[in-house]
Amino acid sequence: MEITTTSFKHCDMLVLKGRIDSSTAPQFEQAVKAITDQSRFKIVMDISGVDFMSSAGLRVLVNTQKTCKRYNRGEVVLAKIPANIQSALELSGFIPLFKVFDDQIAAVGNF
Amino acid sequence: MEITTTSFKHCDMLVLKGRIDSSTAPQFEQAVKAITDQSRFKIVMDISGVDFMSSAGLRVLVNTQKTCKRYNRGEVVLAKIPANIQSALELSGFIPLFKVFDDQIAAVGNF
Amino acid sequence: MATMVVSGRYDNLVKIGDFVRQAAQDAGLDSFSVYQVETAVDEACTNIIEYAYGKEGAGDIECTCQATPSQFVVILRDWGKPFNPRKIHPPNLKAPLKKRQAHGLGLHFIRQWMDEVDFQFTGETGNVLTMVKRKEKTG
Amino acid sequence: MATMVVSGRYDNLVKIGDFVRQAAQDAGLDSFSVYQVETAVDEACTNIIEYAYGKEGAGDIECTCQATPSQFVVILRDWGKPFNPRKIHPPNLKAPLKKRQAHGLGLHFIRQWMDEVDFQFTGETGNVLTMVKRKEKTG
Ligand SMILES: Nc1ncnc2c1ncn2[C@@H]1O[C@H](COP(=O)(O)OP(=O)(O)O)[C@@H](O)[C@H]1O
Ligand SMILES: Nc1ncnc2c1ncn2[C@@H]1O[C@H](COP(=O)(O)OP(=O)(O)O)[C@@H](O)[C@H]1O
Repeated sequence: MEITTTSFKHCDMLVLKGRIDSSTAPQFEQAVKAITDQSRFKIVMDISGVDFMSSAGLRVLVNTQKTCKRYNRGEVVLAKIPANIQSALELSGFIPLFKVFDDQIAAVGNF
Repeated sequence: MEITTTSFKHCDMLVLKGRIDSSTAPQFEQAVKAITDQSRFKIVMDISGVDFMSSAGLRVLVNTQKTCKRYNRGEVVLAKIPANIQSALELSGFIPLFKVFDDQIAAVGNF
Repeated sequence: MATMVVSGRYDNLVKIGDFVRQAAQDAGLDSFSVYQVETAVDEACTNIIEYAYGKEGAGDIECTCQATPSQFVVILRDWGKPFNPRKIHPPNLKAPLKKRQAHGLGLHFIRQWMDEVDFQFTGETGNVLTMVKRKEKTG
Repeated sequence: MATMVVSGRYDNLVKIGDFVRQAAQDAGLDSFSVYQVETAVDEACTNIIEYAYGKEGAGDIECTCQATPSQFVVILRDWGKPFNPRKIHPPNLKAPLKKRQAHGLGLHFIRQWMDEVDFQFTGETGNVLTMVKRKEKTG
């Protein structure tokens, strides 16, 4: 998988591409940690380029959301969810846990 | 010309398209006023779709910048400047007056 | 019928995924069904590495795909510890964020996205997980 | 040579712009030169409406384009008030934002972007602005 991180004034954005499974999820977790370690907890994840996400990836999503929402200090929002991953999020009951935006700019502009 | 306005948490964005001359500049001015009338002074102008801008359009740009920067309450930033209009901005000495971003998201994320 | 054997390591998941996706596509499954099968296989293999073998590189995973006109079957075999899947309860999908378990989704995906799921644990032949995806009736 | 006459209204600027752009393109100017000429003509016509006629719909603007192998010439004619362009000084392009004049860029564009600019004010034939853009030497 490929991860690009961009830092904005009020939030950080991760653009994720490729396959997130048990082998690559640690890389995803690292990229998130690099942001939260700076005490930045407003994160946009653009997952439009993710073609596969197993529960290992979903775990990172929900754990990051827990970290970010703690003390009301931030939030993870998702941008551009592919259909298959939308189904996985639904089956996991994760839809209510994340705000979803149609594009990066709406997601970034929400912070 | 066509103008689309999008409102974000910390800023508003105008996406301008077409020809800005003495005939259409008032429309541009109106769109800006609709934002500043709400006491919102952080404005992104995406001018990538503008194919012609006369001094009438440049006038709106600089007047809006004056309004927005007053009392340090905000700023106009530009996104995606076409080459011809870049030359017009240079000839007008306007380049130092505006921050410029390569894309909408960097401009919105800067506020 | 096609079979692939890989060492139980997470970086082999992509190989098994490619293998199963290709077989499922060739069998004529629609693209979402293919995604569901790939997910179920990925989850099951992850569990084999994590729980049956307890670590990476401790044993092999054998993956066999079989297509019939009406269904697509994947059989996964390992030679690790057996377990009792009946004891594993579905995750609570309604819990508030703070109480939400990050674990426990893998078996849920397998059970929900495959039409039949059968675990067999017999000492000699290893542990066998058979998963069936029925084809959509077209017409 | 091509000539167009329009009533001096701002919503006719796009017509004159299209006309001049086409002529300049046909004359073989490079695309940035075409843009410069279109800008100069737009600024000049705006000034004719605003200052020479003092309002919209008060008189006509005649626009003539002429191409030679070495240059492109635009001649604008109006029948409004004459003025003395020598009295108009270039804008201060270095002033800080607060002191920056929003006006005074039009003539600046005309003078900087055209290679020759000539104003003639004679009662009978109206006011004539001749602007020349030289072609790039290719080779
Ligand atoms: N192949 C296996 N061997 C042993 N235990 C397993 C196996 N697969 C699943 N389990 C048990 O089932 C539980 C639920 O698995 P799963 O739903 O994949 O979620 P997770 O791996 O996130 O806990 C695991 O915690 C483990 O105790
Ligand atoms: N055709 C014209 N007739 C009369 N006055 C003109 C004409 N063109 C320009 N001027 C004068 O020159 C000044 C500068 O013009 P210009 O550079 O186009 O800027 P602006 O129109 O923004 O003032 C005008 O304010 C006006 O006084």
